[in-house]
Amino acid sequence: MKFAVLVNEGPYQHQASDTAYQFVHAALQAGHDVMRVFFYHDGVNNGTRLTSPPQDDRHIQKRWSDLAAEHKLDLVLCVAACQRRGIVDEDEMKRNGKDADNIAEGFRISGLGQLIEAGIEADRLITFGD
Amino acid sequence: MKFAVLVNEGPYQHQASDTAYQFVHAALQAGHDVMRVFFYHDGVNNGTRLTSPPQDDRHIQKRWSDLAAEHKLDLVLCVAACQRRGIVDEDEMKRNGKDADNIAEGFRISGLGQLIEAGIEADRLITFGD
Amino acid sequence: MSTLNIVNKSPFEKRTLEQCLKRVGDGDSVLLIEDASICAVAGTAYQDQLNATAELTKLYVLQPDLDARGFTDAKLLEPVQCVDYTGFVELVAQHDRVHSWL
Amino acid sequence: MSTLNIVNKSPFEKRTLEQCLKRVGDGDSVLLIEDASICAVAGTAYQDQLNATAELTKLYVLQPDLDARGFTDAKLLEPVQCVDYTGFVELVAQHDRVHSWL
Amino acid sequence: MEEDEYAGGVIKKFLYVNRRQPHGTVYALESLETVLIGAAFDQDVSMLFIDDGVYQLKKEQSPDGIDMKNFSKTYRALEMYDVEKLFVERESLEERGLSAEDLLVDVEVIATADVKALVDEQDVVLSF
Amino acid sequence: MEEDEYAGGVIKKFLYVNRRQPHGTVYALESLETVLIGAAFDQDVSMLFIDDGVYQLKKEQSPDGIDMKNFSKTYRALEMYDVEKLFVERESLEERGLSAEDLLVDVEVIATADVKALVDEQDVVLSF
Repeated sequence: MKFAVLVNEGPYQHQASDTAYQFVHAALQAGHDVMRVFFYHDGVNNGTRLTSPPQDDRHIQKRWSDLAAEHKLDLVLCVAACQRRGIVDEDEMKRNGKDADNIAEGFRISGLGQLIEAGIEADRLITFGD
Repeated sequence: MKFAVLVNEGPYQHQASDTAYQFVHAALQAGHDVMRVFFYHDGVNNGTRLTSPPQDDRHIQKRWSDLAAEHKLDLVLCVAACQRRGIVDEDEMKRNGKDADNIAEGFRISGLGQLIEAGIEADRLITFGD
Repeated sequence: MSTLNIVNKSPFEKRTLEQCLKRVGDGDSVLLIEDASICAVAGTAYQDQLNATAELTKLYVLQPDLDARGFTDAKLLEPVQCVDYTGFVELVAQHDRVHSWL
Repeated sequence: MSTLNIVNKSPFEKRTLEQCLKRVGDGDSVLLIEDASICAVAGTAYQDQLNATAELTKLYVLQPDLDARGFTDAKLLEPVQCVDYTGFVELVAQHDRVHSWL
Repeated sequence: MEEDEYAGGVIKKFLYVNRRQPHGTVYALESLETVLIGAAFDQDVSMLFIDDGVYQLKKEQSPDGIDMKNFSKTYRALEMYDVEKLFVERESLEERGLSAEDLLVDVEVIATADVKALVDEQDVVLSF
Repeated sequence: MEEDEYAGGVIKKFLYVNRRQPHGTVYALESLETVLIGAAFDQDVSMLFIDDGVYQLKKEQSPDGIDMKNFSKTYRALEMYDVEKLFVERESLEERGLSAEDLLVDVEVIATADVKALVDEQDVVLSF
């Protein structure tokens, strides 16, 4: 079955991103297709490479990036939410006149259309949030 | 009177940072001293200079930075919370082997001791959060 | 030794207001801000609970939050007093401590 | 045409559970995850409400969230079934749609 | 005839469930942005306002004092995007001392008992 | 004699109010970090656990399955930091079907009616 996942909260503050990760991991293990994980609202904060969580804690961003690399997952950060929260790739850096980018490996920034498209193309859309 | 303020949520997602800003602004207008604004939990996300909110919306980070410049406000981001969420100054960049920093003008990163100290030294500590 | 209690969530969404109210008493104040501001309006399901609270406790609401939500001209509960941000600052100064119910 | 309803907040903190339960019915399922998992435990103030719901609606709880909160060996409400993340995925596949009550 | 800008040609039923106040969190605004973007895909869209979500449609919002945008006018523009199915739950209005006259758009008022039937028709439920 | 590592010499009464479950949000963990750091300032610290905050002290937490740290053991270490005044509200335990035996540390159980008096003694109330 083809799943799409929506993540509405950032890492650590709420359990939403953790549960979403465990769900996606289990879905892939069970042989399902996860066609996209869309990060909206504070969810875009999962996609910064600048976090350094404590050694004895899970590394939420790295866990997503690793899963994406292993399973060719499409991790999409909503561009409007990124602009409000300071998640920037090279294009956004240039477009908004910023002096640094912070996007993590395996994530890409795109529009809300990607969420609607996921809703249309996937058999099930599952939302994780606060 | 001497106030200290604690902000526990990031910009835009919750109203907490907005209300805290309006409170601090009004306190300064009324002639009070605001000895520190401490940003904890997702509150540290107020301190990134990489946001580009829509033109017709308030610029929450810039508003804090401008207020700090005008009133010599001490805006402190909790270091442990910054590490979990990817808010980085030059020192933290070097210490954690990161390739970019994103801290905004007028903010500094320091330890939780600064919050306790604020609680001791201020006449009133007011918390804004979710 | 009075406490300014701040509630910022709608009682329809979170239980914060009722959790606050059962632990405050004589001399305390409760300030409704952000999403909690709407329960200062007359006619909601929380009106009796707030009117009862007001027998011991002072009730305030942050006017700019009421305005934002479309209740500038609404009838408010009789015991509730409106404050702006300057009034909020004064309330903090007048009480011995602030307890934000998050 | 069944719906998997997901609730992730404690009914002691937010009203999400009661808001969900009054709008579900025959053939629907409710999955308790994260901070909502604790109300699957017998003896809480929500036990009667959940037992009544179970007459029409299937109830599930995410076991890893119960474990995290110290309820691995606790007595659960009789109608509640435990699932792990794999079981969660199966529930999503078995229902026609998912409604997350945020 | 409706346009079909989405190449796939599939038309699904999308329900947006709105349960939060405006302004206190960003969800109402960002949910509305999703609906507007989604309109280009010509899906079968409904919006449901229950619980505190009914406050999103309250007339006379004036967020100047909290320095926020008054996006409530955008609900009036939804018609132009062919988003015409707005449902509001009667019991949610009543608990809050509100009625349909307090709302800035025409809506269909439904009962709590009707919500399940509406949800049961949907392919996708998005809740912010 | 207590040490006084804080140069100012002022001793204030700090109350940490804990009202949330562990794990579902980071507040419980980050509140605990504040208490531990704060211990170096030799203030007069009390911790109050009410509402869902009582779950923070539940025995037998095992968050391996959600890949989180089991920080609940740290509550047992608070004594070493001279944080010894832990208050738990009886009614909060009862609503949840819990009793003091379910908790991993010794606490003083107080009634709802006593909470106001405890708060009234404080200089600073920190609530996460």
